[in-house]
Amino acid sequence: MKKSHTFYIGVFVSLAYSGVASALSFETLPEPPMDLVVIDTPDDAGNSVELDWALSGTDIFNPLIENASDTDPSTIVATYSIERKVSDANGSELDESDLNWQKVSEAGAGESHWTDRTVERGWTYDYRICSVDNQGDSSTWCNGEPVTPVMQIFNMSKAWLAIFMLIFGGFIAYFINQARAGKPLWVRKIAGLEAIDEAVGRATEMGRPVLFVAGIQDINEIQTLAGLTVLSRVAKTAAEYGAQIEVPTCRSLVMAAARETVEAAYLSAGAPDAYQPDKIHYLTDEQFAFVAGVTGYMVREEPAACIYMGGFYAESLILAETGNHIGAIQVAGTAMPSQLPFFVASCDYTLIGEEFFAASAYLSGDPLQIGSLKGQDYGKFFSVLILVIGIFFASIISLSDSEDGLAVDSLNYINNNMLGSEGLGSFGGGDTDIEGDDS
Amino acid sequence: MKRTVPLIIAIVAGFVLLIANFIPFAEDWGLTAQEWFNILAVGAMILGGGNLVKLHLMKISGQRKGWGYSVVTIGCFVGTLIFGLFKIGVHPNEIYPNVGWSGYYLEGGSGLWWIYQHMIVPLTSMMFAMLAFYVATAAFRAFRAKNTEATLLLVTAGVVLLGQTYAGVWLFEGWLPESMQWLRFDHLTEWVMNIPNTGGTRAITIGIALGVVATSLRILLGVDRSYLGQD
Amino acid sequence: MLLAVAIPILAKTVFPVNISPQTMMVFNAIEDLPDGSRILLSYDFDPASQGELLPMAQAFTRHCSIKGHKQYYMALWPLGSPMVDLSIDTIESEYPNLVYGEDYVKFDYKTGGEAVIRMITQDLRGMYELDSKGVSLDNIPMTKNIKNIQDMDLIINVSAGDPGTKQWVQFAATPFGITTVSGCTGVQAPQMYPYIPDQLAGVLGAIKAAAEYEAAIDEVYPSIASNPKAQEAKRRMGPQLVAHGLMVCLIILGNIIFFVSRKRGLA
Amino acid sequence: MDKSSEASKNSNTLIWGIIFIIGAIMLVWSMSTSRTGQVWVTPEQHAFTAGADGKYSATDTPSSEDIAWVTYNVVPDSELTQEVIDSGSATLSWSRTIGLWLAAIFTLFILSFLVGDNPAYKFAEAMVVGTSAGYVMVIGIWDVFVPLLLGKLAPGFVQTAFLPGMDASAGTQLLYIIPAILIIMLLFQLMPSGGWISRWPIAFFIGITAGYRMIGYVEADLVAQIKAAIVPLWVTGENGFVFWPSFNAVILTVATLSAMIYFFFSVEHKGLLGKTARVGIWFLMITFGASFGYTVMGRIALLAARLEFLFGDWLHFIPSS
Repeated sequence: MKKSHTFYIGVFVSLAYSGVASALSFETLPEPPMDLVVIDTPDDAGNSVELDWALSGTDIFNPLIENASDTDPSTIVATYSIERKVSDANGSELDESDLNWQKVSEAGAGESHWTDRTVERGWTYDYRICSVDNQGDSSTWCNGEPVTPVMQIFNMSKAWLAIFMLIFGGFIAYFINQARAGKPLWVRKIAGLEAIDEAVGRATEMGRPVLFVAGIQDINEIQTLAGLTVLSRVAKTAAEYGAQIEVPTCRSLVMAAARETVEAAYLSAGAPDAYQPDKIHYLTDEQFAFVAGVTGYMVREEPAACIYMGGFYAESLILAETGNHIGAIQVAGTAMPSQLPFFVASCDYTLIGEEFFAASAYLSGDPLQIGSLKGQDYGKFFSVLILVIGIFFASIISLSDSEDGLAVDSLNYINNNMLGSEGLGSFGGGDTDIEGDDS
Repeated sequence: MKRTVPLIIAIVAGFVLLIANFIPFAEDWGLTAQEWFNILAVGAMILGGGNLVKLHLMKISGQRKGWGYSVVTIGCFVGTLIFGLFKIGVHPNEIYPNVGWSGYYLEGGSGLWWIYQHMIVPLTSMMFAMLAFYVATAAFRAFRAKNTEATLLLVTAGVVLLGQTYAGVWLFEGWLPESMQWLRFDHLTEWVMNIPNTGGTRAITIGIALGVVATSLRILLGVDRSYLGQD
Repeated sequence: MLLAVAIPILAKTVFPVNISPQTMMVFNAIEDLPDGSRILLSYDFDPASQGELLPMAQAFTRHCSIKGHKQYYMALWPLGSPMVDLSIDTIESEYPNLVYGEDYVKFDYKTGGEAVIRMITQDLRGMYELDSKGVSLDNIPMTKNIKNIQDMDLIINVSAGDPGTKQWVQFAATPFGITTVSGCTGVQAPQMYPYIPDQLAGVLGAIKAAAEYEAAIDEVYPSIASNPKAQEAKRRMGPQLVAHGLMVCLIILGNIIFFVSRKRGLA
Repeated sequence: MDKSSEASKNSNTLIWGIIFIIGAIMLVWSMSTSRTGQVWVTPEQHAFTAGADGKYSATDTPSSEDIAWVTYNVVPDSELTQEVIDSGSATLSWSRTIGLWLAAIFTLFILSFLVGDNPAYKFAEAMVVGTSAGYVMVIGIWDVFVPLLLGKLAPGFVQTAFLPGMDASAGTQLLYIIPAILIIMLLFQLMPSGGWISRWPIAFFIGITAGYRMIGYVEADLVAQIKAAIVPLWVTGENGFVFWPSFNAVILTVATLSAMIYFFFSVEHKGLLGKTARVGIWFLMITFGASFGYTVMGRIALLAARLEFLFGDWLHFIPSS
């Protein structure tokens, strides 16, 4: 309150001053901006400085002016000119020019903030600002206090982000450790896996082959690896039933890995002789050429079951459509959000996103995969918890229409400190008012 | 040496970037590492070109099926490279007309521009546009309301499809009372996008984010070493 | 499908456009900035997606030019650079009063994707020492005082995939609070909605939103309505209408056949 | 089965035959009435004269010592009248006309895939792969390799040869030898036996990616998303409780929470949890439906743009864009 009071007086005085000045001389000058506050930006490496000022009395964007149209048009502020000089260079050699006032920026009328990102850490700077009207006349200067940008040890505004990283990372690391130590971790059965068995079974009955596509990504992609894990299950079932399996791949490395996988599966099913390596073959790297090859095979051989597990792009649609055309049972799994709709609409069963990874973890029993899955689950649980607490407080506040109290403090802390950028701060501090977000 | 050094490189590089976010002192290290990363990405591009040539040369030398197309591919690759790298048909930069190689490699009328304009643009864009036809055939043959889930999906898709065009407005013009205007397909589409879609996508987004945290962490902790290869 | 798209193109049918609130959010994000604000336009798409995105990108360029905003162009896709050139051509031919280096500038393509975004949020010169004409950033009036893109008032991203809007949200909009709007392909658009309104100030989804955006500009700046090039997306809504109708009919027809044949199969 | 597929193949061929005949008639008709598929250009003179300070400036009256060249601008359809042609100011550009025809033919090659996989399509595809790989490499070298790496290691050379505007005063920056070495190591992957050497740069790549992705996803997709999802379920306006925004807030929250519960794998989906997960999958389906509609819209827009190219720029049925 006090600040704006003095500000009014300031405006008044400067208005009076400019009136006198314009009466005395022929030149009409804009009024200067006021209260230049210069601070070192908190939580940074000491490479920026924040400047704030109060708008000039002849700036038509100044909300304190009641009648903007009454302002003398020749004094209307067009821009603010900001100058800077170095008063202490911390021992470094300087150009002569840096020691004198130099224009560093220009802010438009109505702007009252600027961040100088061109400062050197540890040097001391002086700033001043003036307003300039459309004729190029400038007002008197408004000086700020000298400032020395310094580096902080830790970026406190990100303290909660660091805590969240530790929490989420901690869950995952803990469960990976548990799984590696041999602790059995329970994961629910994935419904889609039964559909795969069923599909392979039907193919056996009909005496037709099973087609398996592990996506079009390379071997280093996590979706391809998950696809290969599912392939191992498919191959094992096929070996047990005596069904024929066909695996075209889009990358040569995926072919090599798929051969190993299938061979191992046939071995464990006790049918190593039934394994035919040339049924697993590399077609081409090119997306559409690959699809042309696969769909050509589908139309010719009419496999009874088509299983797509991996990272797919636009070709998902073509594959699923052709499979549907030949009347095959189709099961798909991918984590590509944009391709899921097409699989869901045209396949008999689809493993959606994480479900696909969960299926792979479930099948492989690999401690890394199961541990991560479990850790992610706890991360999700934690997120839901914060979400529910936040929504609870937000609803309480709007239900009781209260403006302070425990609920408001809690919600403010969650929103501004934990999920915002105000650092650890103090609970109940600050008086930011909240508004309901209706989205 | 073959496995330990890369493992250390990956872990150190990852942690430098992590702490650069929280400790201002390390910011500069993070920037340097990223600059190298961006430069290295060019290496990956060159490697991609090299791999392409290698693959197709092998195909040609083995006279494997379709090797003729590999000749076309390599011919186009080398041709583009020559036109582009030697800036054939490019005039100097107007600010520095005395420096012959200062011009823009894609200047209108130059060799690379010709290849871009008359080969790359029509070929790549038509290839993608073909998907419109598959969408149409799939609509007729594959998208079936087999169960509740698929029905829900198809109904939403239909509403959104119509709501995206004037049809969504036109179908309801004239007979729908003012109080029922929210039923108009374009309004319904907006609601679907803003409410159920936002909620569903948000859940997927959070899930994927946790998945990325898990994968990244496994690399940073050195437990996932699949990128180091088998031997 | 071919005919459904071809006939309306040849017939040149144009349908009225209703502007949705979502499009207005994007429009206002640009409109409400004071004239001469600094805007970073990153065109992260290629010719393969230009059917969906080019009308939108051109509309962004025209809107920024009318408003006299300072436009900083860049591209994170190797084939995105020529897309920026198309916008520069538009500025040169339709807004000859704008001066290169004072009102608009173009940066070259750089490799690294999201790492480039991260880099320029800290240090623009670490990536772009020179503009695309080979002039040092220190000698260009509009870049002289720019340290990094935190100095920008708005980021406009036209995106067809990765790197694209998601990466701009993750590495520029969220950590540094730079206001960002996006125009993206139909495939991506639904995935961007959770970011609205805090992380993204608005999103234009494919050609429909582009048509609405064109209409919004027309309404406020009627002078542009006579420019046929500024009406491209609206014109495309004709084929779009017929094709969407056809799609819905095909789905319904397919399902009728499906149910009829299933009933017969059961009986 | 064979018979029906053969029949459908025959009818397909018939349909395509008709389309091609119609297309050919339209083409002939169009060529006879207008300048279909022709590109006309006007020359533009550029000349630069050296000033006393060694800087060049554009001049309209070039002398023999000046640097000069000619570029050509395309004449738009609307300005291409008989008078312009007769006056000789516009000339037919053969390279651009051939280019336009090639572009149109390549477009049709790709379109021919609708009939089935065929040599024309395969040829076009082989070209796409070659030219785009070449193009990407050219761009990478001129836009990144030269200014960011070569420019740091050999600034003097780069400045005189390619980028006169560059500041070479800092001299060679030896630190950049490290990324240069990493690139060379990466290229060892092309060798049959040196593959392990490329693991160093790949490890660097993977480590950096893991580092920044982790932060980016936690900050933008986890923390900020949770924040965005916190909305009051009870929305009040000026006159107290308002129904629709509250309803929307409830639906939004239910959608988010139930879909998240669907992705819980540590608990069996039974009882209340099972029902919630079921609601979750419904919301996911609506999400996918919306995504489906948007994707279809995008795909059709792509086709419309290509047909506009064929009908406009090439055949001149409609004003070219």
